[in-house]
Amino acid sequence: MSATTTPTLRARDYLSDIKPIWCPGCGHFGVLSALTKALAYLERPKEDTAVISGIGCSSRLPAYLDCYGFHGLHGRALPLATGLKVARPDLTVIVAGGDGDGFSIGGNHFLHACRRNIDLCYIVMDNAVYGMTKGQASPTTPPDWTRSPLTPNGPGIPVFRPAAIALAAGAGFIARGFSGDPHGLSELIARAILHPGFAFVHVLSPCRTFRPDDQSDWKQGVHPFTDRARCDAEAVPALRVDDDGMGIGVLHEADPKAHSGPKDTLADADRAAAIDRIEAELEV
Amino acid sequence: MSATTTPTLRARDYLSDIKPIWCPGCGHFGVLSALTKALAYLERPKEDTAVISGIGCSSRLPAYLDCYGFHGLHGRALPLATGLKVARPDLTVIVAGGDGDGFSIGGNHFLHACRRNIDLCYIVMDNAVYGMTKGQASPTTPPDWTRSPLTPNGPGIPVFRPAAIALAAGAGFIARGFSGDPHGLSELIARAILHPGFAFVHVLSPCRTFRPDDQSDWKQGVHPFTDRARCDAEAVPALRVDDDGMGIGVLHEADPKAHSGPKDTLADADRAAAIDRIEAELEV
Amino acid sequence: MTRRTSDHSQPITVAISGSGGSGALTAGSILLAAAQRCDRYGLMMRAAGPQVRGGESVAILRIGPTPVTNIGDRVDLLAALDWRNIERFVDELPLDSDSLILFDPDSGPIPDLIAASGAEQRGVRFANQAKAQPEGRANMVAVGVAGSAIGLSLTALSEAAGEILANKPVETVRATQACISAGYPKPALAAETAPTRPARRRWRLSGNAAAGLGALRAGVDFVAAYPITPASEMLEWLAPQLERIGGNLVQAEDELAAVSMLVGASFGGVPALTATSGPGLSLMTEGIGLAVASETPIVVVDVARGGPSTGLPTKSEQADLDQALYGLHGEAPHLVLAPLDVGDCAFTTEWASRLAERLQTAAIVLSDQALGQTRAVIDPPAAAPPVPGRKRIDQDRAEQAPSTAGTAGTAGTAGTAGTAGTAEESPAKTAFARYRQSADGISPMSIPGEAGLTYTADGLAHDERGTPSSNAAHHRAQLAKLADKLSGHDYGDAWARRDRGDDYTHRNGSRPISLVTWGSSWGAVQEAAMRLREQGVAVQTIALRLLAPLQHEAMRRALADSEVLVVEINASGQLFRYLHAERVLPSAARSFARPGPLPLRPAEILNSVRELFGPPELERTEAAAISGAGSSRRLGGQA
Amino acid sequence: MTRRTSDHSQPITVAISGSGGSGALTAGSILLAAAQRCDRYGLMMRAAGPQVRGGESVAILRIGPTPVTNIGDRVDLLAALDWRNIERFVDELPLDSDSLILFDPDSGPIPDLIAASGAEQRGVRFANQAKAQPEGRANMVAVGVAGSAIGLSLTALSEAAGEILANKPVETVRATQACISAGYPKPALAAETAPTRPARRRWRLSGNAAAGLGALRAGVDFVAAYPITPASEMLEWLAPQLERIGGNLVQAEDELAAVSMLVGASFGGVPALTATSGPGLSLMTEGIGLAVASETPIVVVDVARGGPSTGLPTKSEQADLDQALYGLHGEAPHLVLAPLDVGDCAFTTEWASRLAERLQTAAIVLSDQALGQTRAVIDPPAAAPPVPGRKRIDQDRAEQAPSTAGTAGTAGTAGTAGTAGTAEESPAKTAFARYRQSADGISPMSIPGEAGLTYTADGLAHDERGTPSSNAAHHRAQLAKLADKLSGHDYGDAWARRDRGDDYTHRNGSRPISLVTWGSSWGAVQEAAMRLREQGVAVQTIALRLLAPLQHEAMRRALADSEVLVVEINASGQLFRYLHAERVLPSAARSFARPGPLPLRPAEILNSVRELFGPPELERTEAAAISGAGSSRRLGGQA
Ligand SMILES: Cc1ncc(C[n+]2csc(CCOP(=O)(O)OP(=O)(O)O)c2C)c(N)n1
Ligand SMILES: Cc1ncc(C[n+]2csc(CCOP(=O)(O)OP(=O)(O)O)c2C)c(N)n1
Ligand code: SF4
Ligand code: SF4
Ligand SMILES: [Mg+2]
Ligand SMILES: [Mg+2]
Repeated sequence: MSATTTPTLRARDYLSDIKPIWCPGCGHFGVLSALTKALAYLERPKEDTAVISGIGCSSRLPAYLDCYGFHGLHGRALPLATGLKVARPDLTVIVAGGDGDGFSIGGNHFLHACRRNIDLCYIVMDNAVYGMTKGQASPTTPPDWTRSPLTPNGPGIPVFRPAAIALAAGAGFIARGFSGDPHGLSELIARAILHPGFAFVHVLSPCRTFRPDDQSDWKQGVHPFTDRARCDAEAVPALRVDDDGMGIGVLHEADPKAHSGPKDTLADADRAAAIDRIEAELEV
Repeated sequence: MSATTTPTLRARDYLSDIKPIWCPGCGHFGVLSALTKALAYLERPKEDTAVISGIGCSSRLPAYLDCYGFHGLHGRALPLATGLKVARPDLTVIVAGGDGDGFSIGGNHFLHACRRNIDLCYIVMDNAVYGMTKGQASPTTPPDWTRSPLTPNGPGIPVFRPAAIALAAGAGFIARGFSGDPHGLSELIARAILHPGFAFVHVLSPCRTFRPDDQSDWKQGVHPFTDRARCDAEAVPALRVDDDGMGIGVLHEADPKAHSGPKDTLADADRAAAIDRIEAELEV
Repeated sequence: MTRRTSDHSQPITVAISGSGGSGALTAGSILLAAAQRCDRYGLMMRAAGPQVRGGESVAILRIGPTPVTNIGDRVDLLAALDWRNIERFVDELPLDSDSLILFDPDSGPIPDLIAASGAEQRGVRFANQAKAQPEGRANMVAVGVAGSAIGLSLTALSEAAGEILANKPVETVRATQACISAGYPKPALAAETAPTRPARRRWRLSGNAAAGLGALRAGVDFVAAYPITPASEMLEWLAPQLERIGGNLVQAEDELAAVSMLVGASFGGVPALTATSGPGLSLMTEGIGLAVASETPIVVVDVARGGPSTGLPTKSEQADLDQALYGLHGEAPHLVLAPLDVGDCAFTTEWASRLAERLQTAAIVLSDQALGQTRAVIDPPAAAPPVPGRKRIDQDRAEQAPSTAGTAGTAGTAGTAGTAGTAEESPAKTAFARYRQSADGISPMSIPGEAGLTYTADGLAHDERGTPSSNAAHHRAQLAKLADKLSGHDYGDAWARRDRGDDYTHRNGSRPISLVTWGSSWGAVQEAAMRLREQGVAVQTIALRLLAPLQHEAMRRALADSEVLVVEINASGQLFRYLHAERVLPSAARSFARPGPLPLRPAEILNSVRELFGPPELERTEAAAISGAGSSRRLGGQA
Repeated sequence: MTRRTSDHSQPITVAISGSGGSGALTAGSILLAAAQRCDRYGLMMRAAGPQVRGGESVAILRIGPTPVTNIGDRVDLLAALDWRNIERFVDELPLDSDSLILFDPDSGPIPDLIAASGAEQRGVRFANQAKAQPEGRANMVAVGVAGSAIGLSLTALSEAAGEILANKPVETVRATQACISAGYPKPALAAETAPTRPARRRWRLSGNAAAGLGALRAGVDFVAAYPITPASEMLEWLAPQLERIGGNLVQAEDELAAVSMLVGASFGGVPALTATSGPGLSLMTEGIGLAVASETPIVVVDVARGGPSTGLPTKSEQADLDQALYGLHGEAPHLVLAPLDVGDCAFTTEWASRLAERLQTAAIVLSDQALGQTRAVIDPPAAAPPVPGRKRIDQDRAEQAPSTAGTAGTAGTAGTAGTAGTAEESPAKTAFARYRQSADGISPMSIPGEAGLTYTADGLAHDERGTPSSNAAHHRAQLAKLADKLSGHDYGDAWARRDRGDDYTHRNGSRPISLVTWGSSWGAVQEAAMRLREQGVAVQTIALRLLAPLQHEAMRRALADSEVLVVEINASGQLFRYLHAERVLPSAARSFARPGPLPLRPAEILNSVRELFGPPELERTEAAAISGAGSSRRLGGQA
């Protein structure tokens, strides 16, 4: 379906003319920039790329790109993208959202997308808070964070570990990036897009407004991830026990198993003939 | 709230007079029996015990017990039980259901119940199939199982690994049992009930009708689980990579952290006074 | 032979009952397959006890020489293989003194509850006769006896057994055929053993399969769903067929995922459908609302069961109409349709899918257990009326070109976001106005892969480009468009199935009667109407296939100057309330509404008509004595 | 000073606008707090641009000597700190030639869109005056100017600033007070600087807080919820208060979990409530249906926003009524209530919670953004009428004892499952009949911990013990009980707030007018009614607080012999349709329904009344010229 010859696009050609509603200094700007870089690097035609999201500050991203996009329901970006990719395997489908969207309300789809291994690139812009709804705790918020009146004593629950869950659920590609390093991040995103199967990119993307300290804490804290997660298809996988949640890089990459290519779609006439055969079987 | 002196109860005293609708030979009978044994062993008063379930053959269990019970919604047993336990910390709350109920539609609540670590005992009767809806593939069904017309080529997805997910999500107690060994199973259930916090018991409980081979395969295949899962609160946990899904026993048991005991409930008069104070603050 | 079983010019209702493992349902399936071979029409319902598998069960068939639309008022012939737990089925087995009971005297005496009907009783030693055959089974002897009683040929029964047992070893099939033959009265006439070939093309399928077929006919190539009774068979029928035509079925982790998967596939240009039942429909409402707001076509088939909550998973009720019409938050106009019989499941699902595509909206198709799980022998269902497909950019351009001057609201296709600053973000330069206001309310829809037409679909209130906006004018324009594109479409005649008989006029000064209904109730209503006409009553039936948008004017015209009775199977009269809300009913209209799970019987409607409008000449038609259907709540017009 | 701003006997509407960081909202909060100190009434709404945080915003207040029920027709005084993106707010800032604009000449000329109103313009160098104070801020100078213009004392403004900025360093507070004083016209009279003490007890709170308070008053001790705009503040208000009274709030992983948590807590005997908005309500419908079917009390507060789908998260609309009434699958009768003003959020939420407990059902409370996020100074809301608590076993026994003979349907408390074989499983021996049929439809409810009263609650159709059953009689009995217990309850007078004025009669041969409304529209409706009465029109208002079950007879009586206009803020006239569905409206009733997101203004209703019923003496009331509210859709009675 893609146009015959596309002129080479620069990163900014992937941007739409719509101005983000994000607060100044929001980490999500870095993700937007990294994504456009990755698309330009991979020379993906804009019209063959679809960016699907849920609801949240992070999930506003699709409209800021000049690709096809869908700003869907809170927590349901992955299934929407799954439907699109299964129906249209020719497209590059990128899924984007927040930690609330992906790990709280969307947790089940995250689990099952990892298992189902459809060829999607899933970028979670984790700011350890619900930005859009004005600063409640998310699954990745530390248990002792008391700044939300909804949880005045802090959420009190150990943080959700996205990479560990993804690994246990069977994801074939797991990376962690930092929005403060859009260059490194764009490389991770590009590799995730190229990975034939479900690829998860966990991005530390600070919320300037509701978690103002993360920006500098994370800038200080991130470091390259050195060892790879072990994954044995027959057994239970393990991330190295020294993953401290700040290791940046590709954490796990499974043998890219040959994906069953797109199904042959039938020509209209063949489809009609197939239906005739089905109907004939209803007779004696 | 429990009665003053309860006479010692035998396992069968925990059974109601309602006859299970299960097929002859269904694995769930073994779980029912193991649960009554565990309750009798622990001498839990029937009226202080609540058994909460979702929907499925397995989820029919509560009515077969003479405890309090709730046969709720498909996939939502854990949140219902969470509400009950938070509101009524004095009760012993047991949650029961199937692999479809717990790992497919209920997957998100499973993740978050493991994290939230409320003192529940969650028994999943895993028969690797949707029994109640007549034999579709569940998350634990092998990818090449072609006996459901809904997935004529088999589900084609690697099985969901409940223990690994529970571990990654932070569950403090993880055990695996076999309904063909109700004695061993009752011991695991008793330990799970005693564990102060969220305790997950994964039970291999064959469906005689839709997966007739499991009964004997599992009887042959189960073996004691020898090594414990490592879990380091600061890092990512790992099950020993040689967990083949058939290891029976306690797979992981975290340090039973002191649970914050039940909150003091206010007497009615104190409550009214507190509300008066709240109202007074609305004035200048 | 009773009067009723010996008269094969009228439909006959036969039931086969037995305990777990007795094979009552297989026997029923063979009878239905044989009926098809004998050029009959028919349908088969089933009921079972609470056991998940293998408990007692009953197959109830009605077979006749003309299309069979409902299960009738009573069981003419009951073949009881044994009596185990038969009391569970008394409500489903209305017997009376004209009925005939064939029972195995070796399995004990007839239970009082059954005997009380006064039906003729005849002992047949099913089990004993079966024993005479190697591997013989009592149920197959019953097939022979019952098959002959309702006029099916021995050859047809044998062939049907061969088909139904095709997966069994050949010896089993032979033994079966021997048993059938043993049960069949000797000597079988030559005609009864001649090879069969139905004179006319006739289909045998369930409503669930028919709905699946309708989806395929409409071009549905993507299905995502989560199993639920009684919708699963529709999905299980579709899965292998989609394989054959190159489509896809995804078994989702839950209904929330399923509905969002549809939205994704459809956004990608592939018509998409799911099937579910009440609890699943509840979980899908948020996703259906997204389809409506983002104008992405999807189809949701609700094979309704009894409610509320988990309710009655294996039984029928028409109680999801409220939710289908009104269950979305915010103002979210969408399509609601209901098939009227097994074959119509194909027609209506096809039509709904085509309309959804054209109108870029969500369609809910309200089937139910009584349609979905009933297997029927029917004439092949007609194709749905043609509906143009999605409005793609070229069609939109063609439409605009000649009429730019005349039509209100036609902005450029590559439009701008309206006056500066009214949209949330900065105005568009050249972007595609995916949600452009147009004369018919339908905007051009690009699909991924089309260059220069990229856009972001959105469930937030948005301007013509899809950019989120909380501007009041944008919101009003969006809401008006969503409503107008539906109400402005010309749905033609298919909105209802209407029958006025030959003589629908005023008579002896009394006004004619309009029986208004929807969905699976149509069958009993139309039979009731037929009988009323035989008794000289002028009556028309109006069975709504298109429930939303309601065809107000057509309805008002159709009902003018008649007594109106609205018939449905739910406790509160949901259609009745809806029609009042839409102000198409005269204030004196009456309601006959009673809950499930029992199938609607024509006699119930006849009795209601007699009570409410009672022309004195109307015979009282007794519902069979043991039917539990009597205590319906009736709502009078009170305004 | 214009006519309107100088007359402090009438309510005055003031707006403060400014770009991100200008502090317009803080200024508004101080004005409201000062009004409370000056023994005034008032309310404050806010609007903001699309930026997640820190974009341009407006605080709109209406302050008056008598209770302020709505935001009025126009802005009397606009204090514009700057003009950045002010065009986004023109719809929210209806100005006319009697309005006064205070603006900072240093921030550029008045934009045309604003100047077009013809309002009086007066330059005040806010920023420049602020600079004179260390740490001074322009918005606080504006507080001084605007505060004095609407008649608030300088002392009150200073004290209010101290309260609102309590968490700031003391120097900031001092600087603020200095700026306020700098803006306040000199010399301030002695009375204006005397310490304040409101003569009467008066509260300042938002509708969300009031709803939270109502929940606490009713005994709610358990809340589970998932954040969503505009309901989050209700939860954020409740969380610390529940800490204080020993209750619990669980932040759930999603709304599906939240609603099931309520069911669990309530099953455990603890009254439970959640708050959400449209998308969350959609996700909760399955769980609400479980509460209904299992007869477990829960309360769901829907703080509605604009729809459909994600819609307009920060704006108001009354478009979730359909879903609240009809959104559950199957027949699932439940309670639907709507608070009528900020204070009534307490009354109605309390009443709803008590009714849910008593009637063992789910209650949906339909608040909306316009109530929830409005802060108001009000008289303390009344307590809800007393309602007996859950029917526990002792009450049930007491009820039964004297009347065993007389009452239909009273089986023994430890009942049996009915006739043998009708329940799914074997009959009960001594088990507790949790769902026993009783005279008032309300069964005894035990709670865990009570010995000898164990039972299993179930969402499947069930018999009196709760044992799943697909028996028709059990199903009918269950449905009838669910409906009857609601319709049989005596709700007293609180079902609506009614006002007939002093002189509600026929006049010059024309019938009086009934304005029927619900929820947040009440405020504008009651002001419209007041003005109509001033113009000599006989008019009554009926604002429904209890929407379901509808009080049919009372409604019919109340509306008898009047012209009826149904007023609401949604596109399709949801209340109007509902009242027709329930057959309480005369067929000539008319509808005034228009979508959000703009607040309803009394003038809109006056104009509609004039157009539809136009007694010639009625003045035409112009809605302010730039208000975008004119294009409402009106549905006439057509039946
Ligand atoms: C069903 C539903 N529930 C709740 C919401 C409200 N809501 C909108 S965004 C959001 C959380 C966003 O957090 P996250 O995904 O982390 O994104 P961020 O804003 O932090 O980037 C919530 C709870 C909603 N829109 N829909
Ligand atoms: C929302 C919803 N979706 C689907 C169903 C249908 N349903 C009932 S039980 C079940 C699966 C049961 O499987 P499992 O939990 O493994 O239990 P089993 O019967 O195998 O013991 C399904 C899909 C339902 N009741 N509700
Ligand atoms: S609230 Fe936080 S996440 Fe949202 S836009 Fe602002 S900085 Fe970014
Ligand atoms: S279908 Fe399977 S799981 Fe269900 S009762 Fe029968 S054997 Fe057990
Ligand atoms: Mg976040
Ligand atoms: Mg299972």
